[in-house]
Amino acid sequence: MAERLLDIKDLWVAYEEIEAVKGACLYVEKGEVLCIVGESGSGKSTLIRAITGSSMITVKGSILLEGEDLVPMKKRERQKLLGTKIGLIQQNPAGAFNPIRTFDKQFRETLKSHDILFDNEKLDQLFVTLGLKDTQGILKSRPYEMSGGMNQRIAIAAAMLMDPELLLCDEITSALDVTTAIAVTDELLRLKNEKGTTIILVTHNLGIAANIADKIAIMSKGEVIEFGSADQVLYDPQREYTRNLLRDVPKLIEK
Amino acid sequence: MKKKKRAKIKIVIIAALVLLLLFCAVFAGVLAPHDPSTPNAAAIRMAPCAEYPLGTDNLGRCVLSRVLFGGRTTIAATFLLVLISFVVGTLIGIFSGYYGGLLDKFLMRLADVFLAFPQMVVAIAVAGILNGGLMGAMVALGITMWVSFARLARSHTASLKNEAYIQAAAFAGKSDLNILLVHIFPNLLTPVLTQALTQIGTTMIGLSGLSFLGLGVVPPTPEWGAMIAEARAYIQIAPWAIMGPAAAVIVTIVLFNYLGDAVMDYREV
Amino acid sequence: MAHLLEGKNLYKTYREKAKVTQALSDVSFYLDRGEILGIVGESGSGKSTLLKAIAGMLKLDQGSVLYNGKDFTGMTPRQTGAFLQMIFQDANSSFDPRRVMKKSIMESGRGKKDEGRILELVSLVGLEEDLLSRKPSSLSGGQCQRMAIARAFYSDADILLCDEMTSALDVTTQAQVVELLQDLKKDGRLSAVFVSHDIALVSMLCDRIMVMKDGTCVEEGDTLTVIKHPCVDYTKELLESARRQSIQEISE
Amino acid sequence: MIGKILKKLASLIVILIILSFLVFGLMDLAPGDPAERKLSEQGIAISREVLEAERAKMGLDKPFFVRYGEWFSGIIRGDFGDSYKDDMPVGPKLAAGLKNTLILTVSSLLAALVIAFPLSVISAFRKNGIIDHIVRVLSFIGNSLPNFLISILLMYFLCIKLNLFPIIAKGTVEGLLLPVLSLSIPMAGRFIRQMRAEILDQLKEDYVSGMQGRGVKQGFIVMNVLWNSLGHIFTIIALQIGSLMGGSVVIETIFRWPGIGKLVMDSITARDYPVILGFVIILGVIYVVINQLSDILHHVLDPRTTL
Repeated sequence: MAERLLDIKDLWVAYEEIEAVKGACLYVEKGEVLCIVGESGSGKSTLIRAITGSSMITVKGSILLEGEDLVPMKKRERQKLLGTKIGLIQQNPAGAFNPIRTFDKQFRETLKSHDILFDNEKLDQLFVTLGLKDTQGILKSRPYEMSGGMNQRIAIAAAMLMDPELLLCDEITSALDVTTAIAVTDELLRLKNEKGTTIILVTHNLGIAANIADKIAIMSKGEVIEFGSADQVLYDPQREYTRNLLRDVPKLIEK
Repeated sequence: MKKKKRAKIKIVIIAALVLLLLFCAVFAGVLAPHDPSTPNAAAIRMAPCAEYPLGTDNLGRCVLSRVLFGGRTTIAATFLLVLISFVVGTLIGIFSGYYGGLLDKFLMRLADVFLAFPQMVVAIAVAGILNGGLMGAMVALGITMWVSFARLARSHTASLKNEAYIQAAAFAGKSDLNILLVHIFPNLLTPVLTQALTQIGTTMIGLSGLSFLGLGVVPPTPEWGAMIAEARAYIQIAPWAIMGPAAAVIVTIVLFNYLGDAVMDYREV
Repeated sequence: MAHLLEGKNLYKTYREKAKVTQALSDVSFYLDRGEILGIVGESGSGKSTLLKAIAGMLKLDQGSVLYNGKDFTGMTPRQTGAFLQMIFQDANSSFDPRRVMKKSIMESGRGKKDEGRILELVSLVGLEEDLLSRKPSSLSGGQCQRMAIARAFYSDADILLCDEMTSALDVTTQAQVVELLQDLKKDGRLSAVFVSHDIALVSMLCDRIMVMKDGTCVEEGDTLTVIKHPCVDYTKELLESARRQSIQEISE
Repeated sequence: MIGKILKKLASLIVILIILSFLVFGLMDLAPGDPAERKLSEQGIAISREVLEAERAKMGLDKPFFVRYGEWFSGIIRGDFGDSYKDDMPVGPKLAAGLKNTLILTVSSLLAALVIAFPLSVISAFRKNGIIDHIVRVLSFIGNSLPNFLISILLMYFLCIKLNLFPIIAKGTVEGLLLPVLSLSIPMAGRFIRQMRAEILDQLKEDYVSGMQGRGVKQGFIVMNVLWNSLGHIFTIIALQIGSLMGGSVVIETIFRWPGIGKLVMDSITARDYPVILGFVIILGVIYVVINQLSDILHHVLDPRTTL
């Protein structure tokens, strides 16, 4: 049984009185892509927030990252993990960076926060793998000057800056056009294959999950309805909710 | 939901206090123990006692009665001024926000000119030159106050105009006027009314400030600013003559500002 | 016999300070009664601009639009509302937040006050009567979108212009609304222009498709022919992306 | 960029012209005849001929637009005409007054900023902490007190009860403290409320959670948030300068600080309109220039804002 990079056991997450995640159990193995699929309000994004930590939520249960439980961790300890062990990419492509300051300054800030030297050569190589040309040109410009697709790719570069083992992607394709979304998911696949990065992708789009996932978890109203390998969930779903979901996804009529 | 309830209770309490205040101002005639303006040579600068709960001023007049009647002048003038500015400003703002184009540009340039003046500087100059007592002071403050309502109404109307339900009303064949009255105005009321609430405090500061400078209410009419100015000369001998109206100003402004804050918190929660 | 709705060589440019964007250049289309025309394209392709131009929400630089052969170019929504209605992406905000649903629907009757007709339409779109006395905030996105359809039918409009109408809904609700549209089309009560970025959705619902890119119509034709034999690379790319995300029919 | 600034300057000049026209028109609305008042003030017997001569000397007999033209062209050359009271040129008086007013207002502004900026940063970043509650209550009260009231309360408690300071300022540094306090306390209250709200808005932006997601240190995040808020903070300061100017008139009168405010109050009682007009124009110009500067600064900081 491959080693579990992240193991979530009986996780309960609440915003003040509202229970957003109820007893979630799921895990992802090293080098795998786990897609968490659910409608808005299903608690999928709250799960990501529980992993990265936030003052707005109260968390019960355990989240083991290579055996180390994140839930009881203090803010300072967890801050060290973010960026180095866990990379985060958010839905708003222009949300990763301060829109009016240059990428160069902000990349340096991220590295300085973890006492890592700014290595132009390594960054250039990372940009190339993500299909970003003219690294220096990008570094000198500001996020508000860039398109959604470009910003999202640079956000992925920022998340991969310190080679995290786990990459958390929270609805990173829903603000993009269909063709750009597929291109961005292809880049995630390349990261998985070339760097062995483990990826958790949260999305409402079952099609994106079908295209990239090794494991799929279906969430609804805070509960993990179904969790298994992609083939098992897509072709032999156990639960009524999953079957309805598969039936309702628009299908290209070709005959 | 708990926050929403707590915010609502806060509003109810403060609103009650404000009503109490308005009650005292409106029924000043009944509540005041003495006539506010007849001097009483026998009781000049008397310390607070049973007969004169807040003592007497330089001319032996009962400070409490003058504070109550003064309240009526200040609050009435403030409400009237805020109401007029609110109506004028909001109407102009709505029309210029809805129709846009030349009208909008002209009005907003006009607003820029009026806003180019610091409000108090204009008020002092206008009140000074017009020398029209309370009316002059109200005109002076009113000149620049309508602009803040106009700008708020304009920005809200401009954003409301693009809402889907306004387009839907157009598709239903509704006239501009109908859309303005039925759809835009009701949805615009709450933000603009909240602004009016916060404006009351600032207006009171402005009015009492002008009266203090002798540019608003002229003695002997009772008004807090003027009373404080009058009593300033003999502050060492009869401090109560100042502390009475001063407390009234602070309490009133704090209450109205707090009501404004409470309404804003309620809307944000 | 003239088409129910037709557009001839439509042009529209946006001038924003220095930037001039060519939103529509030489776009033509037609729609016949009882038919749904699908317009698919990515953001910035001009599909929404085309819809707004037809509805009279923005002025065309050039070209003409005809209803039953009669030219209605330059009409404002107040006039076009007599024969066509727009269904918006954000369903909840297409109803006045302060008014109950019944009043909003009644408003689109142009003076007609027919309580019975409203009840009939509400059940036609599969909703309960008591929703009529509620405000939009207490209805779901799907329910609001069905009410929007009821409102459009109450105004006796011939044509529905749907602007990404199901994109904001979750998958299950979207499927139910699409099913409703398919039923209405079967009864011959619906002629619509359906704009969407999801080519799979358009393939399920529309008789004919127009593929738009950068303000021009790059390909147009019957849905099945365009999907099976796309001639333009861009259409192929769209179809390839859709296939990459498709879910095969699972055996029941 | 230069083009934009020139456009800004053009609109500035247009505003000032309209401004001066309105203010000059105001003078005509004023009741009473300035010539008559001046003569009676100087104790000269008023007969028809003397009055006519005086009106001609003061140029009051010319049509309105001509007088406005002369007055406006004078202002551009820095000549604000002659005082109705003593025929002396108004310019130098206003200039002297302005110098003292600037000392008072600039020091009050700095005092207010020194109090308000750190407190609003702390209370924004430590939202709902103890400091935040205290700061919110204090700034609320500060914001609700007219400055003439604060000055009297300060004077009563500090001068009379504890007699730490002289009551009459007389332009000395020691005398400056009370007036500055009276002006800066309400202004600090308003600054704190608005700056705190602005910083809290910035904290809600996506980039803050984006940076936290990369483990960026709190110090960098604070710096980024402040950098983005700076643009709006300049606007907040520029707008507050308007009420600062108004307040300085009141405070100068109370503490007899020889500024332009006190000068204008004396000239109001003496119906000396050229001084009043000069006062409004000078402060109007300063205020408009400051606001245009803050817009340009805001654009430089955040190029997305339209100039």
